[in-house]
Amino acid sequence: MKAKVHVTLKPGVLDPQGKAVQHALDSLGFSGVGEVRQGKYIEIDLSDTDTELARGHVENMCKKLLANTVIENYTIEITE
Amino acid sequence: MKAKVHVTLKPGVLDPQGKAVQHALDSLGFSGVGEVRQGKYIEIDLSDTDTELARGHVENMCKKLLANTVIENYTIEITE
Amino acid sequence: MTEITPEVIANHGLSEEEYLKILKIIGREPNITELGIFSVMWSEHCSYKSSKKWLRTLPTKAPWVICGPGENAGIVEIGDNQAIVFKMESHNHPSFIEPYQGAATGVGGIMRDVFTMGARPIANLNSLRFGRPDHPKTKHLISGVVAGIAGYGNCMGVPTVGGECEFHSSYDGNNLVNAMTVGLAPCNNIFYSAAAGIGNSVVYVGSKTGRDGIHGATMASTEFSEDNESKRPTVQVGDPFTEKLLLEACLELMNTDAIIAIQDMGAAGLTSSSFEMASKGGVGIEMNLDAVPQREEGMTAYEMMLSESQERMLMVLKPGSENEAKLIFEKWELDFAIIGILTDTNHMVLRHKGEIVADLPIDPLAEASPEYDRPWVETPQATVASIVNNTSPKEINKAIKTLIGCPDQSSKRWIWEQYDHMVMADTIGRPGGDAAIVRVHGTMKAIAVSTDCNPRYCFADPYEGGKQAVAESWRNITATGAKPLAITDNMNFGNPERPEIMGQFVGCIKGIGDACKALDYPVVSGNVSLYNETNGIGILPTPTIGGVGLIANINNCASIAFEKEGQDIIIIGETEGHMGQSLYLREIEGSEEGTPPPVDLAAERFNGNFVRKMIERGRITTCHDISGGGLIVALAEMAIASGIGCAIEIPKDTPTILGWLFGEDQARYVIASSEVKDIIAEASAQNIKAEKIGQTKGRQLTVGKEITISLDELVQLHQSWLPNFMSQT
Amino acid sequence: MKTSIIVFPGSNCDRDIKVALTASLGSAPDMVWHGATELPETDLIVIPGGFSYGDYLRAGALAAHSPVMREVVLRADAGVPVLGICNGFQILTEAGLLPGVLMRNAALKFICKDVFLKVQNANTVFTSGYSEGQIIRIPIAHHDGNYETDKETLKKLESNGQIVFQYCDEMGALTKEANYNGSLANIAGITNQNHTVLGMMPHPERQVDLFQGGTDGKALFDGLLNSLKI
Ligand SMILES: Nc1ncnc2c1ncn2[C@@H]1O[C@H](COP(=O)(O)OP(=O)(O)O)[C@@H](O)[C@H]1O
Ligand SMILES: [Mg+2]
Repeated sequence: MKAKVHVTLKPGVLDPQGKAVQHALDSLGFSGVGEVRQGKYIEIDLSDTDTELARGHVENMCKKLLANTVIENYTIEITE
Repeated sequence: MKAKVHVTLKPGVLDPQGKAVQHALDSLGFSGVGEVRQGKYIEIDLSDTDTELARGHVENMCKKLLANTVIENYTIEITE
Repeated sequence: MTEITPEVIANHGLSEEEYLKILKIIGREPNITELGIFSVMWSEHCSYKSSKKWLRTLPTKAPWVICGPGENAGIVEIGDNQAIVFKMESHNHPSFIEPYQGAATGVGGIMRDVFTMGARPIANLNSLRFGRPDHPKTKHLISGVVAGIAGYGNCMGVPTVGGECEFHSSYDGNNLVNAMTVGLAPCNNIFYSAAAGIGNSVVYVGSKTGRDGIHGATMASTEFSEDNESKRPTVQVGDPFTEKLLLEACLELMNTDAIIAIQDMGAAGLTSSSFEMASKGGVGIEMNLDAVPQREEGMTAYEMMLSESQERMLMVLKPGSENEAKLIFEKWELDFAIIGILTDTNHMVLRHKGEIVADLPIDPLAEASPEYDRPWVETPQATVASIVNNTSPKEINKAIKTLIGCPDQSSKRWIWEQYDHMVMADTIGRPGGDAAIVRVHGTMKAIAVSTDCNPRYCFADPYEGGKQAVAESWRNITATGAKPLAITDNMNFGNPERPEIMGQFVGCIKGIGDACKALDYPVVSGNVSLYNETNGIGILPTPTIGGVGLIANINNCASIAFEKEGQDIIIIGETEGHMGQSLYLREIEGSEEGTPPPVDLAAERFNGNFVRKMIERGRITTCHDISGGGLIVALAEMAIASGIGCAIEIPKDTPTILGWLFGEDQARYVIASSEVKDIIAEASAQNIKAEKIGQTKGRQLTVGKEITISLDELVQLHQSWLPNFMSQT
Repeated sequence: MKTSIIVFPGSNCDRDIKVALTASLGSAPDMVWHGATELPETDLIVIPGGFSYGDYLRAGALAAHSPVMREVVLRADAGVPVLGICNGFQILTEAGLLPGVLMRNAALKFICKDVFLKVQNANTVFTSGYSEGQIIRIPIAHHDGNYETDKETLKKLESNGQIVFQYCDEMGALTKEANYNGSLANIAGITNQNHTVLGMMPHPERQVDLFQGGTDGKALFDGLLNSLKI
């Protein structure tokens, strides 16, 4: 199975990278660009065969390592 | 509208970060973890009102700035 | 198996003639793996086929040289059983295609060249050339290249202490990224690449092999065209973290006596490393490709042999030491695999999946690679530059400001502040001076390092330009008080199949050679990058010189900053006012005309030795060589570096005011001292021209009565161009 | 006095800090490999700068989960002083020994340069070599030094004297221009509540002899020796 994990900054947490991208898009002449937020997208190959079990494992990975839960949220999607 | 952009390394391109994360998950005792690939996930607020127009704009942003098309692929999703 | 058609042969960059030579060597048709091996081994990049004949003419010896060209890097001795190992290498084409990764892997590659010889890298430098600032690609290239160099070097924990960064339209389609690494090794523990000991294991360590940059080596040897830009080959991605582990693991293993030979896998990866080790050692190798650590599934023998995956090494180990080595690499979490053994067949035999996939004789392939005596024509003599004699104080004032803030002369602080230039805590002369100074850890010794070249000089007169590049390097090293020891050269040129380009190459080599001989400053390593051309437009000839010198005692060295107010300023050397090819001409009159300043090597030597003695004896601590922009730019830089101004007078008998201020005559230094009389007397006793021209004082740069520029304004002009340029859109 | 330096794969200021500590303390520290499950007896733990695990994922995140860090946390809880410099600071926040996070520099670029710091609390084991309000000059060299935390935590840091170093200009003013990485409240270094754990982005170990251009960093190590004299 495969886990697709999105790690994003919590609302309200300053995002220097997103801000810089927004600024750069602006200077490149893209108009109408509002807020930009940049997060991480992580794909993990898993040997699990049960979706719920897999989700539990990945949940743990996020808490322990993949996200810094002080400032980041995460979402998990499990696919075949 | 909002654009959700995923930027990922092309298949076959070395992903040092993914490799390190895979290794770390392993050392943390998560078993059955296969390949890990790390990409970027970018959310952009847009003032566009037409989905296809918005997609076109974001397509351009990806080519010009958000993705390094020599080594990266991108996908775009436009939502309300 | 792929059939070997004329098209396949051509796609591998092999000429018909070369293919016939292959047939003769192996007495049959090669298979595709073998053809791939020939193509990378005989590419310009690996075989130096156009340049070999000329490189051989360079002086490479001196009593302090331990190892000259031919190994991974050159080595000079610095006493106390210590040696400096250094080399410069280009990553021009890859950085144009993908600036960040191209530059990063360039830095990674050159560091491997140095630590593969047993040296810990202690300094990095980078010589950069970009197209004209207003070319649409320039900004993107600068930001990617600088970030890539920073990303790799910073992570490795090796300080990046110097370099150059200049602009010219001839680099619009071919930027130059020349990376240099300087390392420190014990003289009695240096490692070479010659394999020895029939039956010994051939060991692969480092990262796994993927399909990275297959054909990178042949790519680096072909001209770009619009079409080529879209046919991008897979770009290698650097992993500096793995390289840091590789460095520590190799150095740890080098402290045991397990290694017989070691060679990094650079361009043409496993192919060139294995052939080189075998050829130098006069042995054969039998390799089992199934044992090669692989990152991807289904890799063919062809792909494994041609892959340019980074952060890998090949070693020959003493029998019985395999386990000890394995433990070290496992501790550092790196792959370790025995992939072959040395044989007495003088053949490279490759097995894959139970079959022999290549069987090639080593020597004919490695040593009998093609060598060309390419036709060349002498570069025609440049005409003498015409110059508008604009000597009103107002115009001069404006010119000084323009020069100090122009792209080439402006401060490159924006670049070096992205480089960790202080890690290892031995950087005692930071970027911004003539040469950077790096202390030899735990001693009172230091090395001075610098990269130099003036491509406009080389274009106008390759011979004088080649001489000048070496002389300027020697001067920059000397100005810190160091004794210049040796150089590495990175020859960046256009298409050598054009006789006028080949003529530039030949001229520069001759100039470099003569200067090295006259200055006792041999070439110990180097690199050639040809075909830097887009749509038939070649770059200016750019033979970058990386120089290394030794400071015996860091209590006696000099910087370009004025020390205090009230000191006398002295100019050493003859000022004739040579304006041809000067920065003034280019920036003020928009002309790149004339002949470059001729270099009198004897004067260089006398004047430099005099200045160095003064520094060594502690008589002066402020010294700057005079180069681009002439005397006045040198003075402005000294003032900017110190926050102390100066006032100078133009000598009454000066034939040309512009020439005196802006001329780029060679063999000159500015020094500041409180013992002006003694110094001038000593100089004249040796027939060296030394003239007092003014004093350090105040917070202005003042020339005579009518020209005054505040230091604040100079600083502002000098510092602002690059950051402003990079933040503009 | 016994000190330990923790070495992770990718640490690269471990030698520099060893040299600085040895010069001030007169004895060489123990170098402890990240895989160690036990720490030697020690009066001070130092986590050096560098790029542990290449700074991959988040700077300091992978190192914070190394086996040795469990031991470091235990010792810190027992009151053993822990000093984290640069990457060490990042690791301490990721390991939860210090509050907040170090994000990408506001300008997104690596910055290496001398900066001025105002010593805001000279009353800790780490800063006794300085006086309160003193302005010192030492270099920074990092990509992720942009300190960020929530309002409440910031208040606590402020009221409890946990903000030890702040970026300032030559005259000591806490200006925006002097705050090169964009840190909240110009924060360059903070301690835990008990002032026994210090994380700082600047590198004191790079300013310990005059040839390096200054000795403002040496005062930190000399001060440590004084306050920890055992
Ligand atoms: N790309 C770069 N990286 C690091 N330092 C640089 C770079 N470009 C220029 N510098 C530094 O800026 C200073 C001035 O460079 P340059 O004008 O080439 O010096 P010089 O004329 O003495 O050869 C030198 O100290 C040099 O090391
Ligand atoms: Mg110079």
